[in-house]
Amino acid sequence: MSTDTETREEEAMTDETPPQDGGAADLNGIAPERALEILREMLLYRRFEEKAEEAYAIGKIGGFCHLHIGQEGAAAGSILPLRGDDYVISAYREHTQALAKGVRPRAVMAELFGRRDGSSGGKGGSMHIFDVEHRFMGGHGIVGAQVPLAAGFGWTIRYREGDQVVVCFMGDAAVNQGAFHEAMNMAAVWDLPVIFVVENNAYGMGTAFHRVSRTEIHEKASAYGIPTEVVNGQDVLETYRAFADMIAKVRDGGGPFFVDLHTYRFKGHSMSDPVSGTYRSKEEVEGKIESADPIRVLADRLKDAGHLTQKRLEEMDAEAREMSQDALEFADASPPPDPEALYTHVYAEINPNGRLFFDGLERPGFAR
Amino acid sequence: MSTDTETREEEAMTDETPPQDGGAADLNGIAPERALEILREMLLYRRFEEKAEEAYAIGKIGGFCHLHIGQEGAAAGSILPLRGDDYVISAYREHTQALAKGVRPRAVMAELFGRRDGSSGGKGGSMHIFDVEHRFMGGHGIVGAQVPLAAGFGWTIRYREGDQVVVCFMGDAAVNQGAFHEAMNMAAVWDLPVIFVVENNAYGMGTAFHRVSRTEIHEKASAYGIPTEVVNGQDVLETYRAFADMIAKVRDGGGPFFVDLHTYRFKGHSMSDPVSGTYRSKEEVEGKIESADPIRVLADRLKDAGHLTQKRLEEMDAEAREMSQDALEFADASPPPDPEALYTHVYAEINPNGRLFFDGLERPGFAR
Amino acid sequence: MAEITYREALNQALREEMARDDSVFLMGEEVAEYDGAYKVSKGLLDEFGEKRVVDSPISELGFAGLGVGAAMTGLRPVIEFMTFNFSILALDQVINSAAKMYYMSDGQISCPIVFRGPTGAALQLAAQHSQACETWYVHSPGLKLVTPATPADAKGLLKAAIRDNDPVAFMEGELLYNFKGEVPEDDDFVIPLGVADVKREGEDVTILTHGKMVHVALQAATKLEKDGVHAEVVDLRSLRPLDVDTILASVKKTNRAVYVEEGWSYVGVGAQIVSLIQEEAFDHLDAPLLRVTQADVPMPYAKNLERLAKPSADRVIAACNRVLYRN
Amino acid sequence: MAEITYREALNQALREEMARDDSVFLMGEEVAEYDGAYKVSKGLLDEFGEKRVVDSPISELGFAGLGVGAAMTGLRPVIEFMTFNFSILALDQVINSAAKMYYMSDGQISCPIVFRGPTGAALQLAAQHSQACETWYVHSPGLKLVTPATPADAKGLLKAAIRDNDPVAFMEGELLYNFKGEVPEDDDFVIPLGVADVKREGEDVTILTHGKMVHVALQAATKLEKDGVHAEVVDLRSLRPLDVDTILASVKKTNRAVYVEEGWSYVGVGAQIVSLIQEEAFDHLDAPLLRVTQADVPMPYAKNLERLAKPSADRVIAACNRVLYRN
Ligand SMILES: Cc1ncc(C[n+]2csc(CCOP(=O)(O)OP(=O)(O)O)c2C)c(N)n1
Ligand SMILES: Cc1ncc(C[n+]2csc(CCOP(=O)(O)OP(=O)(O)O)c2C)c(N)n1
Ligand SMILES: [Mg+2]
Ligand SMILES: [Mg+2]
Repeated sequence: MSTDTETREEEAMTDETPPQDGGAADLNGIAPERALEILREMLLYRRFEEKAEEAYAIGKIGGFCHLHIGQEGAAAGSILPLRGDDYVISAYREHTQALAKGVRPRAVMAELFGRRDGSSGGKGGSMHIFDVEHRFMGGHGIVGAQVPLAAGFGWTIRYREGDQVVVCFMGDAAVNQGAFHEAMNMAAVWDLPVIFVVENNAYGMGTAFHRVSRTEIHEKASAYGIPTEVVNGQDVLETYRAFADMIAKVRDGGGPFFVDLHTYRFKGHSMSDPVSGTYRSKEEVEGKIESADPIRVLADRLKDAGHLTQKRLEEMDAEAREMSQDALEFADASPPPDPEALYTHVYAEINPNGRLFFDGLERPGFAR
Repeated sequence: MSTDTETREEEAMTDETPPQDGGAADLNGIAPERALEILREMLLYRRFEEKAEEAYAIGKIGGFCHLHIGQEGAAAGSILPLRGDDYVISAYREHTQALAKGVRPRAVMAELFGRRDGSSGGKGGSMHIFDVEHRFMGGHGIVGAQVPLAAGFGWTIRYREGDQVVVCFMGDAAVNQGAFHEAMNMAAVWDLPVIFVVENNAYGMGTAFHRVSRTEIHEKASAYGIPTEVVNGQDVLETYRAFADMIAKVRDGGGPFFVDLHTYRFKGHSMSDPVSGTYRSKEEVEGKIESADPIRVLADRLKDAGHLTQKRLEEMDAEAREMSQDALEFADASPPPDPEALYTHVYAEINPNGRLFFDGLERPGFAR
Repeated sequence: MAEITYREALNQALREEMARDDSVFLMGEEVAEYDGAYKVSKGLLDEFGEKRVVDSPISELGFAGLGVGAAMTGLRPVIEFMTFNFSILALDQVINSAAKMYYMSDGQISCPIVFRGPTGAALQLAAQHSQACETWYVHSPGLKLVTPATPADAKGLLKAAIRDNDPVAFMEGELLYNFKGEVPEDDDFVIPLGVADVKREGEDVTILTHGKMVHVALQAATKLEKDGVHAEVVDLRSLRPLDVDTILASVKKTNRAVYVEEGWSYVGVGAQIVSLIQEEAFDHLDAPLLRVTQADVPMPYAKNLERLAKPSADRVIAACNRVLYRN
Repeated sequence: MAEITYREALNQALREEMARDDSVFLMGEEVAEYDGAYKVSKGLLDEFGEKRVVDSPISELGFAGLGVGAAMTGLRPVIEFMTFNFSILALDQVINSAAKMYYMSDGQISCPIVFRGPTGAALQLAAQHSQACETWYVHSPGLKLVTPATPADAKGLLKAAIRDNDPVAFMEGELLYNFKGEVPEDDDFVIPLGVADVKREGEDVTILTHGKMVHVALQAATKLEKDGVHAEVVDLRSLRPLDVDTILASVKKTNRAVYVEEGWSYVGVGAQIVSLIQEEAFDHLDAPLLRVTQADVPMPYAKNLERLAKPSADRVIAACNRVLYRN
């Protein structure tokens, strides 16, 4: 959640040259302090979304709301190694990714509430979190549509000869979209600095991936010649290590990468969908929660390596709950957008001549 | 060009069990008589399109006209092994494919002329040849759009538990379309009886394939798990053999295939484009015409194997020229469509209630 | 007559037509195992099996095209778009393949296919999930477009759409699925395309509309009644074919009309209807024809903004008062 | 002033804007090595290099989306569609990404991108290559749409479109590329969006139109002149923003108008303009507003049928005579 470019830069450095002391060796070469920060982050994501869940239940949040609970390792491990000026873009299951990129919990929660202080002023909602200051580029609702956009970010970086990296998230079901195919091919042809990440949670809504594909996710980049990695997203340190290394390569001009990031959704597809049902059994879900909760996995590794006590864990968790509660209260206290906001930001340029709006509605302060 | 289902069926059989006599061994296991028929076919395609070229030059044919000259082996080798009730669908470079599937030369030429006796009554033109009797399903102008349609034909066959096969042609540039990707995936998931054939002539208009892809055509099906074959389309017997075998497998439920069919376009992209230029050199084109003319290649093989004399070849060629001339004269004599035809066949069902047309034009014989 | 929901009415129509004609099949995202994202296809997988009720990958362009290919070769596909918002990805196959196939082939190949799903906004789904897609579908000849507002219309019109020999876009409403109404039980209850329905009679002003907005129009008419204004509410039901006679008859009676639609104004359906009325009933008009549409903005998420963006009964009443020169 | 072709005018506009602003680049099929399918980008590769003049794969949805992403991050892409017919494949990125980004992000991310290429029919290109795509692009707020008819307008408006901070669809005409006309040589010749141009003055009837049809309208006006009818031809030039003042001023002068467009009638651009005029100039109309459009059929290939399908000067004249109650 840190937003300071320099810090992140240093962090990235550290990651590339892991200290050999302090049991880093047991932690995929990640410094214990850093591993503890990662734990703190994931606790925040979890508690934050639990708050969102409560708020949705009592109607404070509306529309679709897709929780990331169970997939926090995928977000923390892939985004925390990035620099502040790197880009992240995602689909509609993006709350925790926004937090990971540095968007303030208050701004995200207020957006879920549809309030004035939300990251998109309440206009975007759960599926459209944007924060350009932190280079979090949304929040997109059309499955697969963010993939060509990510290629475009990479295009700009190459065009401007920058060294930023783009991380583009999509779900496993998105690989069956033409947009994915066209964008992957262009990214390969033009060596774009983009890491295409499939958060492979094995299901698209109620459809198991193997029912809509004869091959595995990690085979989907073979037609483009993009190097592919398979990563266990439920082990955040493994994920962090893999991404820190990939990011370094892409930053040095290593071109695009494709990642089959194995993870699992602990909740329903959206708040209005069942957690389990015909498409996956209660047992399957419970088994995963039991064996592959990314927070538990990390906590255990840190405990085993002697870097974490149960007491410290509970303190950290309490802080996460506090921050989430704070975000909730902030959001709840934030007023709804001004009615005038309905008409703002449709066009970036209101041309002095001609009419742009045809609904016949009065636009306070908008000639046209 | 034979249109008799039975004959074609037998032919297919023959292909599956090649006679060991008559030097068939030298001819990829294809009976000499059959090889001669194939030669006759290709001569027709060539002479037919040369006539079209002349007609275009003097304005008898308008719009876009994409010649297949140089690629006749790809059409003959892949379509002649089919049965009359098998389906063929293609893009806009489809004249010879239509002839191969049995569409009458007169009907195709009249369509190019935009006349009443054309296969689409003059409404479709060069890019939209349709002949449902011969299961030639067009003739499509949007690059890649025919690929999902072909999957749909395969779907119907599976749905009706038929044993027909679909051959779907596309150009090398079409593999970069999302429609290709989505259709290939579905064909694999549902085991559809479709052979997806890329007529790989190395260029999409003025763009060399390697400029828009990091991988080869034959790698494009790997993400779907569809078996792939690479075939030399300039050697029609090799092509025929490969397709006869594939068709038999697909007919027996072997599911979809993907073919990287190497060929070469001897003319410009369309009649309005240069044969060579910045994108390919005059030398390259002349070299190919010299070394890889599918008609010459076949004629030489037949001569070497003692099944063809120069005299016989010239007789066959004369017949082909005659048929093409006949088609040309027929087309030229065919009247333009009736003005009323403008309004026919917009809808298959003119509902008794309500208005379907809003242009305010008088429709002789069309209440609405 | 039985009172059932719009969702059940659609489900019955699908079930009956699939039972009646084995060339009819349903394909789309989540339509089989999941019973449909909005449960419209509940139970159909069990009844007809996975050959005829098919879960597709998320490949709108691909499965729309596959459906067109199946229709070209003799089947009658019903392609469900989870919502029409996503169908913009498939528009090429709808416009360039489905709508033109019969003409390009000079009548050799027809394309009897139904594209169905919800159009327009639900509640707080924001900009990308709240579009009314009528304009993109109705512009092109070769296509038909149907927009039922009630359970009875949903059932009768879906059966007609499936039996029609042309490509038909069938646009439902997420907020209508739970709406209840009387529906004839007769197995052959079919409502022909191209017949508008006067949902409420009146002689002072005509409110023309389609789909979800029929209910907003009826609310407005009820309120206007209290003011002594008798509004006639004409539900077009099918936008192409379009029941021009009923539209003109009503306008010639009231001499004034307002078009209400969920979508945007510029080249909205109302623009066409207004253009048609002023051309064919010019001398009968006592006031300009007005339109009530969504605000000219992408749909915002915030509840208060979304409410402001959508056409409301109050805005319809205001428009009616304007054409009646009342205030 | 120099007389150049519409093609050269576009080429100059691209060259000048690329020289002026290094964030401008051109991407599309065959735009670089091939100089463009219609040679609009002739010489630009040599002048600006392959970094800024880029041949794309045939991936309309993909490169339109890539362009939007580049615009979101500070560049000013000019995306060429070889023709707008193919852009239907890209419409999702235009409508759901480009047009909505600024609103969904509450003004954080603008999208200064130009989508350009020919729209409408050329000669005998048949159903899939002859569509006027205005309706699909103009319906959605967040987009702007420009349709130049002359070399001067092509140059001045393309420069304005590239400098505009919103997504702009810029629709040209294949049959216009060789059309010659006077164009100011001034490097800063920019025509602001939203200003219509009265291409011919008259007081008897207003012919409203845009794009290629401007020339058909002018032909009709010339013929009408011989009959003593003085038609005013108003070229809207930009459909969104729309110069409503000029439209209304002309109609209030002539009291009658005809809209001529290349595309289909149902929810065509003309429907919107008619709806707007009758609402805002109702009392000034002495006759119904009429429209001349393409026949309601997919474009046929045969020369004679294609000619019948397209709007002609004679059909425009007939419509003018009708609104003038002459025969
Ligand atoms: C183009 C498109 N089609 C359909 C939908 C509806 N939809 C939203 S999410 C979803 C499933 C996506 O699954 P996946 O890509 O695996 O992501 P996950 O939800 O598992 O994170 C579907 C079908 C959509 N938003 N966009
Ligand atoms: C979607 C789409 N984009 C662009 C075009 C214009 N176009 C027609 S043919 C062509 C090149 C296709 O090349 P290829 O697929 O290799 O087939 P070939 O012409 O070599 O047979 C292009 C770009 C089109 N018809 N459709
Ligand atoms: Mg998933
Ligand atoms: Mg090619």
